[in-house]
Amino acid sequence: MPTITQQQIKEHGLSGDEYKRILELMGREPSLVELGIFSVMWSEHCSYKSTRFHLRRLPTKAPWVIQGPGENAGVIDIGDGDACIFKMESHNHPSFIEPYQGAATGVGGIMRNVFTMGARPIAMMNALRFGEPDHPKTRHLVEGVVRGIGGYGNCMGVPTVGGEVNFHRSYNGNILVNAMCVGLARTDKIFKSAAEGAGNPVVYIGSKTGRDGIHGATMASAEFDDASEEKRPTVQVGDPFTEKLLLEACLELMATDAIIAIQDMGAAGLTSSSAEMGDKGGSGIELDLDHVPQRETNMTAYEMMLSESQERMLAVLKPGREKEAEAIFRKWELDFAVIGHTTDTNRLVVRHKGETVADMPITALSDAAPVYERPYDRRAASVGVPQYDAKKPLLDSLARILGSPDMCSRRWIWEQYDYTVMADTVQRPGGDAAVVRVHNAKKGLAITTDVTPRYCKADPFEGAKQAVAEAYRNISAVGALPLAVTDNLNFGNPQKPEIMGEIVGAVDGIAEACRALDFPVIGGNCSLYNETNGEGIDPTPAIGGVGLMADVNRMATVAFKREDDVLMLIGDTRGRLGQSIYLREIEGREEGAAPPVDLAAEKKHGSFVRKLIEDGRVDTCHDLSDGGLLVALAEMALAGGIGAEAGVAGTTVDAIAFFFGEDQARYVIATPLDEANRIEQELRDAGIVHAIIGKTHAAKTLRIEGEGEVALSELRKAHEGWFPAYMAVAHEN
Amino acid sequence: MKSAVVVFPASNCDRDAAVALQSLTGKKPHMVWHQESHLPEVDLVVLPGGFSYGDYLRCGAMASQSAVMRAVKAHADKGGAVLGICNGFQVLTETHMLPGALMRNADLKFVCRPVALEIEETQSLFTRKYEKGQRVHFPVAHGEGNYFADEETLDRLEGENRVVFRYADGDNPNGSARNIAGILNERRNVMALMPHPERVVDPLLGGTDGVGLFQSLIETLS
Amino acid sequence: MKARVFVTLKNGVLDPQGKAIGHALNGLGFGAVGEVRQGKVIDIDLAESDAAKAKASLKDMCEKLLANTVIEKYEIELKA
Amino acid sequence: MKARVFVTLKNGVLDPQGKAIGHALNGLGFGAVGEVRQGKVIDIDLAESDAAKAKASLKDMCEKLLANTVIEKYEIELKA
Ligand SMILES: Nc1ncnc2c1ncn2[C@@H]1O[C@H](COP(=O)(O)OP(=O)(O)O)[C@@H](O)[C@H]1O
Ligand SMILES: [Mg+2]
Repeated sequence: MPTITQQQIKEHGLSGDEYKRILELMGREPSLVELGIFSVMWSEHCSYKSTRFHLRRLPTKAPWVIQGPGENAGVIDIGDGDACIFKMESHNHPSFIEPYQGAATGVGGIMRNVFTMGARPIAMMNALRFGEPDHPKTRHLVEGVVRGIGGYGNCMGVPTVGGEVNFHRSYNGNILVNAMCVGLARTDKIFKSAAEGAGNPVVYIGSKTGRDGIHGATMASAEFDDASEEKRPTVQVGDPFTEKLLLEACLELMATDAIIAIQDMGAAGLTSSSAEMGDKGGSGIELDLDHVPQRETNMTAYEMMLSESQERMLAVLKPGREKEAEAIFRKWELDFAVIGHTTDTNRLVVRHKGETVADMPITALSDAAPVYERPYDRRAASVGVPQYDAKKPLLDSLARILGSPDMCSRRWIWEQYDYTVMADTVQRPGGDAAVVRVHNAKKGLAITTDVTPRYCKADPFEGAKQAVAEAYRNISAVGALPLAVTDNLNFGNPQKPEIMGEIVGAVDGIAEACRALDFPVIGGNCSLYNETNGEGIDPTPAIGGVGLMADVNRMATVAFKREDDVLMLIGDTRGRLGQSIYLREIEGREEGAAPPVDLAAEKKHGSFVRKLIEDGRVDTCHDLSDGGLLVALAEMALAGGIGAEAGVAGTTVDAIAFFFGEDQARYVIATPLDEANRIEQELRDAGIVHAIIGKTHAAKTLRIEGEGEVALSELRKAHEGWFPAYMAVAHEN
Repeated sequence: MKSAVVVFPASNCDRDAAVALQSLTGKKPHMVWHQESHLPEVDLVVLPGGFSYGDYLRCGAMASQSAVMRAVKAHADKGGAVLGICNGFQVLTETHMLPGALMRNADLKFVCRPVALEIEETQSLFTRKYEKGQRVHFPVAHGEGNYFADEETLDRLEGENRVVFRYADGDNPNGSARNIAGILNERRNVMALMPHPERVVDPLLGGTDGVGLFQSLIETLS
Repeated sequence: MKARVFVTLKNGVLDPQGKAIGHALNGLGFGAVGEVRQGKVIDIDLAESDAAKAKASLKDMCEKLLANTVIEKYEIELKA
Repeated sequence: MKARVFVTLKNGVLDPQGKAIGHALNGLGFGAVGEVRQGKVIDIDLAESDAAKAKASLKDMCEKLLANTVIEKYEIELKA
């Protein structure tokens, strides 16, 4: 038996205490294979050891929630026997190392999470964060990530319908690539991962196993390739063609009743899928690695258990159904092998070449995995009202903001994604939320991803509330009822109390907002240690939200539709410029208090607007977020090709603050005059602060009282110009 | 009109094509797996869009070798109608049922957006419901739609009025020679185009400009 | 036997990828770079020891699948 | 001077294209075909007559642009 050295323990990312705990649980020294299994199962990624304690505070229940966190993806009931299954996940580190493959495999991974539960994926979203545009790596990363997302999603034939992108120096050394997948299933046909019962066959399906993604450090012994002496790369390459076949084959198998449990092989592949299925089913699992389909020769047990080769699934079948399942996978020309069976021992037993290479209690990998209540320090939130030059010409600033990296059109990105395949995309990228119709039905799903990291940096609690509120608003603004969220918590090193404080603050903020808005969390993902040279990223708790639209024929979009529509601003405008886009882009500072979020107002205003759209009274609506009112008006004008005029409507707020402040819980709607009059009365009755601020007009200009006007063509040039011009410059890889 | 949609491994617009055909003809098309060597009795065979074989090696190359393509060829040889959309166009050029080739887009990027097209030729079973010179908008969604053929072939296509769809001036999304978006074979019963008519048959999804193509087929083949 | 097949575009066929690479190289300061053309190289393990037979079979593969002879030409190289 | 650069996937890196081509060739009846790997070949016209300098410059191009050295390796061949 090998003796485990201090060096090996360290290379496996285990602390001294953790190793002691392993010795206790095992009652002996682990083998190298067992050590590897512990190392991946107890990693932050698989065990959530730093966040699990806090995540318990998130609200996860509602009458429409069928499955909350804990399975491969969350499930909600959307009526008529239909279920919506969705999840968001990060692929940050791999995308920094190799942007194309990192992003592509991120998309593939999240799709498997969704279709392993029986859903056909119907829409993809992505939330991206890159370093500052001038950083030498940024272009290459943007180019590769976008191409990778498109390369995988387009081939799968699933529309990529939206997302968000920010550039900020805090991501120079750690970009964020968060991908979200939304799928549809029938409520009585949802597949889970609990491998209940003993003596059932465990089958391996999909691609062959290679030495992909096995962490370099732990592989020092076998790492060199004899022929070239080159170090084996640990990057995984995606194969969307195989994934498409895997999707169709799995759905075909799922139409039978042969499956007891099924789970995709994601991080820590064979190890985590088998351990989790056994754990959830309260059974044991015995694997014989000799039967694992292998792409390379002489693979060790260690390599096979830790490989992260893509496009693979593990399933437990009802006994006797193997032939039937095999026929399906052969038809789709995929590998299929019975590689083990379930037992009643509650142990994970792994055999290879006639030897038992691992034999461990499954609970040691799940329940007994460490949970840390790490010390945290919630530093004081940034406060204050920032100074600014009140004389700067408003419309010049608008053009500059519309042409800035964070605010310009993302067309360069979304045109590389097939957003119309599946013929159900009723609201395309460019609006507040994307809307995809439920196939063969009248209803649709509204989808958005949101977070404003600069608010979260200034105040993790309010910032996280804001992320949830903005997702709620984006869904309401198209006319859908927000139903549930998935989160993706991207942070720095949790072993630093101030970072842990950001995490705790953000979790509390999400919890409070989701509770107040009836918007439960049904899934999520944590990506910690996003740090380079001791510099962490800005806290980035991305929120992916999904809502239900009863009738996609009654949907609002941001585009102005008619001349002489009245512009109504709903919500209170104080002109808060703290942490605003205006302050950063025009004054060059990120300071002051992040805008506070009044959740009661969010709910009230959102419900009001939604009702107007549902009743078919309003078809033009935009929520206000980054850049405030004037940016929203410009986006509405550009989207519709119709101009408008507006003023401060008798308020005492200074024009710059009025037009660029980022107060929350606000929407702009545009309707013909008589409807506007009725709506105004209803707003008054409901006690909702509002103002008529102007109207759309015949000229193709945006005119602001006392500031003059600017041609839409000029704004469009600024808005559409930045991305293509930026990406046109030659860059190194 | 009876129709069939061929399904290759990783076709992904097969459902979209079937939905459009069913909604316009009232009949469910047959879905034919690429390993079939016989086609059902149909008037129209559609080769749908997608990424057959992942677009690996060359788009459409591996699909062109499938058993079903021999049957499709036989169907066309008997005068049966064949419509190729996007990947279907690539398969048809790889099978040499249509001339030329579809290369990487000139700017090397996948492009998804609505494009303006001009109907060049209405003397065909695919376009008789349109007017000559009519402008329509269909979405494109492809990485390799850059139509290439040698000058002689291009001249011949034009001379024989076999260029059916052209990208409107200034709206060529991929660098195609002479703005060609869709062409006919010599016998005029096989037509393919890169843009997606089946994605514009529902006003909710960005227009109904594609209806004319299916109506033309229905009128001629029923 | 191992074989290497080169599939490259025929002269006169435009090569957007090659052009883009040339452009990017110039942009990165490689001023001496003139025309660039990109093609494919396909390495094949072949269970065939007779060189003539291997070559014939590879030629057949090229004609049937590996090259699109409308736009591409191919070369075959046998190794060890 | 003309140069030819080969860019191929490192050993052990999954090659979905090669895999699919191999599979297709088997399907077409080429039973002797074993593993297939696909790579790129890039032909470059270079206004440089000194072989050593050309080689150094090409190496630089590979590192900076032509190869993705995380997953690919390259070889440089100088011609005439
Ligand atoms: N990475 C991306 N991929 C696709 N679409 C994107 C991406 N980033 C932004 N978009 C789209 O651009 C539009 C504007 O995004 P954003 O300003 O973040 O919207 P909002 O402020 O309403 O949340 C949205 O429709 C969004 O879906
Ligand atoms: Mg919005």
